[in-house]
Amino acid sequence: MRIFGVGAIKGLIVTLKYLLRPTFTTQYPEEKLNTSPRFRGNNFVWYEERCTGCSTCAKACPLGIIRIVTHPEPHQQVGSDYQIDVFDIDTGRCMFCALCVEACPYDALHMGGDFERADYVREDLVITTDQLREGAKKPQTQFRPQLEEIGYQGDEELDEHEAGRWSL
Amino acid sequence: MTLELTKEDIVPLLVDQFKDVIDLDADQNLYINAENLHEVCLFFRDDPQFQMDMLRYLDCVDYIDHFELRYALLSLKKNQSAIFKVRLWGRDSLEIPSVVDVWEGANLQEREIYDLMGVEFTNHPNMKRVFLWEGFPGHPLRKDFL
Amino acid sequence: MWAKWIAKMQTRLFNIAVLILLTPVFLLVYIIKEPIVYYGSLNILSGINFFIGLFILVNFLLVVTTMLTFVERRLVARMQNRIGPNRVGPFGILQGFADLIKLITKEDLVPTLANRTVFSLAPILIMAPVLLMFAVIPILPGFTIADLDIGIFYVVAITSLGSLGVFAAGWASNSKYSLYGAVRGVAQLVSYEVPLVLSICTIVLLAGSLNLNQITGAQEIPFILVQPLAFVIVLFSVAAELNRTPFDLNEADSEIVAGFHTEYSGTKFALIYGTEYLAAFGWSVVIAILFLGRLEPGVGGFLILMAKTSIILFLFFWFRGTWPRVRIDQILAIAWKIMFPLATINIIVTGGAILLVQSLFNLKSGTPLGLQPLAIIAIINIVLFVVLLLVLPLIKGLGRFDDELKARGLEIKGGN
Amino acid sequence: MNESEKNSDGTESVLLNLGPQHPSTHGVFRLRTLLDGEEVIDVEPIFGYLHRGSSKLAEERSYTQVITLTDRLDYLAGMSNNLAYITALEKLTEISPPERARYLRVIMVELMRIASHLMGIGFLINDLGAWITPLMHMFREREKILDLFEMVCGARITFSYMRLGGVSHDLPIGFEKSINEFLDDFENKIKEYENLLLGNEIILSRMVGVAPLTGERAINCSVTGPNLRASGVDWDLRKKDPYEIYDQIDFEVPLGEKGDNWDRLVVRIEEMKQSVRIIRQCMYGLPQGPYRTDTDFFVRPPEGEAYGMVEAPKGELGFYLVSDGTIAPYRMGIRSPSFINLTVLRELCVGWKLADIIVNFGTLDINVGEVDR
Repeated sequence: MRIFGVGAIKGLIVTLKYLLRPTFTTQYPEEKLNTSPRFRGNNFVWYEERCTGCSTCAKACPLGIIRIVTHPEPHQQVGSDYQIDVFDIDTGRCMFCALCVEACPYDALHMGGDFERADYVREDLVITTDQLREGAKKPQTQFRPQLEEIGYQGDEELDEHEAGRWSL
Repeated sequence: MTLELTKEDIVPLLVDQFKDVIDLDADQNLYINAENLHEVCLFFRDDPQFQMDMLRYLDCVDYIDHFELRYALLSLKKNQSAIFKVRLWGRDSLEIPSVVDVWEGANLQEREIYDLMGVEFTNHPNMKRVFLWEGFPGHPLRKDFL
Repeated sequence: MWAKWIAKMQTRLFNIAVLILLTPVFLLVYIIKEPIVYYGSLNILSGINFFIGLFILVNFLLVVTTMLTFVERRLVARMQNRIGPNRVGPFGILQGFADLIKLITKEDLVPTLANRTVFSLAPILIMAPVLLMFAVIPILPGFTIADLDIGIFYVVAITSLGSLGVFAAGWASNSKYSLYGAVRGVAQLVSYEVPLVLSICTIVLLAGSLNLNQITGAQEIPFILVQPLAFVIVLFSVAAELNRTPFDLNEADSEIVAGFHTEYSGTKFALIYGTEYLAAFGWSVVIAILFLGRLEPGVGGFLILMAKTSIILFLFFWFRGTWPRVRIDQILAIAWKIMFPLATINIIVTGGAILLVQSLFNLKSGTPLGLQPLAIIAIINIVLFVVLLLVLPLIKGLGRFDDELKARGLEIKGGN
Repeated sequence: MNESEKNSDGTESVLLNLGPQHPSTHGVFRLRTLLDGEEVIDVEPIFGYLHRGSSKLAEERSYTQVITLTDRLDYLAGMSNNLAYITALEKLTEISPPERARYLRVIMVELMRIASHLMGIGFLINDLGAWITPLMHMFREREKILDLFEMVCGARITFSYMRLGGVSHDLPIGFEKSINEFLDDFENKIKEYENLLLGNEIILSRMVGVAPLTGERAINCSVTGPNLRASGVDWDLRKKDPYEIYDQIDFEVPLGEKGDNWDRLVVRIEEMKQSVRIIRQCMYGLPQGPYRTDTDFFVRPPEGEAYGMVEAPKGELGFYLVSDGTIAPYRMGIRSPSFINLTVLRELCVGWKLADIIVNFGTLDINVGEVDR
């Protein structure tokens, strides 16, 4: 037989149990959760040495936020790279779908694992070419299974030879 | 698996009752004249061979010179589905009878099509815009809306 | 012109008005209760010291209120796997004060179409009765501001005035949400006053007095053991009166946003919000005094009282952390169809039991009951409590969910 | 509806706007209610505040890029939206994914179903007035599911995981251990939820017998998903029209009886249990092999049309794609279950109390992102 109020008391016991247990949440600025190696952060890692300026990433982008300006060298050889003048990514409009990373045939563009890029002005969210050149080269393994195979965890600096499927 | 009734399955059953409603010219899909839509829908719902008790999905496509409404029907009892289409020629003052009294599930879907495509459903109980506000210029899903 | 100026100044001078209006309230207590009874060795409450005492009391209460908001948030947060506020001060204990400062420095908004006078007075009307309630609450044996002979009656009477403020707030806001909250609040309060008073009556029967000091003195056995049913009824009636879960209908946030205080902001909101916790504290002290045994003298006694109070407060916080809210028709049904009959049964049984022990032990009516008579009444009442718990689900209508679910082949899950 | 209309006893009705900014409308959603005291006379849902024109946007994007738009329809169930779109696209292009990809898809979609139902129940109980305790308990489990998703595809809400002819990523190393840990833990957690919620007299009194919906009405109003099954109609696309590998999996379809709020709650809890079962079977039978076929990024399907649908957490989610042979769809129609389920909202609410509107709305489990599209 069911006693009136037992169901409600069962609920009380559940909450009492949790009162005595450690919490699940963490204190964000002090403690950060570990992100997975595939985590799509809101920055990008770009290896200028690997990039040919083919603009495949810009074509793949659903929003068209990647801006690439290139020019050929004065005496351009067939098959050699373009010179890249501008490579901007407007992360203010980016939705971090990683289609550009998937599309890149030369493994030059990677997702980064940073998630603390909040800013006061929308224009500051644009990652400029210089920022891409000088930024930390910690690519995530999103669409880069070759990095996972070597056990890379997304937290080390990789140079342009290690980051790609083949060395230059 | 849900049995998808093709045109070949449906037409012989329909022709007996509705000789002139079916637009037999089109090759791939079953087209129905807009004037007889209501009776055909009732037939689909009540006929023991169809028993289409649910209007699964109602959509509209803008083909510049005509609009095409696609009625996807579903019979939960017999686990079969059927599709028929209605063509509306022209771009202005498009009207088609509502099927809300046959399947009430059409209520919001017809309002959506009215809102975004500009096809007006007559006899609909509440023919108002659903997403956009009254007085919004144009119908966004039309191909000429930029 | 003149009225317009008043209306304009009202909001600006609101903080001063609170102080000015609250002072006569305490003066009133001082005048009504003349002479004030001074007890024992702690004869500090005389003349100007009376006001110093009041100052200490009111400030103590305000600090308690601010702390309670923090304590509730921390406790409920832990029930929800969260940490809760922990940034302001050590462990976040200053969170309440930070909130208070934030609220006081905020703009004091009054809706354009609100009735400004009533709108501004309502928070005071809500707060004043709760502060007045503390006048009769004994902290130590015989240590009260006003040792009224009708103490518990005074508590019940004065706290129900709070609903006037709730209704004033809801009506003056000129908001539909507020009006709904206000109407709900009044309906709820009127319903729950009845079982509350009936249950307290049993305590009065046992103690033979309305005086809170004498009620505590009569507790040879804590009255929670003598009157378990009355304790449960009082606990839930008080929850309804305090608008706490599961009866927080007049500020049901998921239905009517914030109920009667939807339109309040700044200091006025701080008053209303603080009153909620102040009233919870006050009623918890009253319940602790009524049910949880005697008062002990000295600082230790005060701490014991606070510990008892904390237990009751924790119950309220715990309910809030666990249970959802009932519907308006259900809350009234619970009051009139369950609690009122139960309270009536309880008072009849207790009255009978008292007559029985009086004839058994040859006690004159009016003399305090001793330990043994109380024990006998306790046994009778505990048996009654258990029997009622078992019988209640059999009553048609109360156990209807079980029947309905069984008919559908669904058992209520959640065993083990 | 008219505010000044007099009721039978001569009193006037109250017109109350619940929303667009309201604590329990789960987004920007407005319920225009006409009340006689606490009793509901009329309810009219007004929405569109979150209308983003996904269909129109899709007409200017390539088929692969549209996947990112589908994430944002029902933002609590991105994987299901991905799968529904990909199902339609695969019907259109007649590309079929490898076996491993099918298993991966089912695992992800069922995890997503658990996450979505957790949110649905959590917010429902929150609307009932339980401060936020059940909600936080459900958020905790959902967080673990999102961690799993982050392991697999790098995102927590907007996955873009499915691809034409497969999925974008294979499982990472250590995923199997993590998911097994989660599933073992989650079964205990469901028991805990039942302890916390299902026995509680207050929840029972608020939900049992409130706002019943008969099976015939539900079908006629095109209600799908758990709401339809709560009304006792045995209709689940996973059983009746199996897609992916559901025909090889052993699971049950929980059914309600009366279609009241209680049934809608219980059906969701039972579905979570079945999802756990499905995931376990998929993880056990997960074949080795490729996880995606090689397809063009800018795929050009043949001219034609296709309607692909899946049983999403909220109901039958379908995508209707019309192709004109170019890289972008000519028309993308979305059959969103939340939107169509709203048809019955008025019927459920009228005659009940103001507090019940919120609960009925909660049990319908509407996602405004999907309603407005």
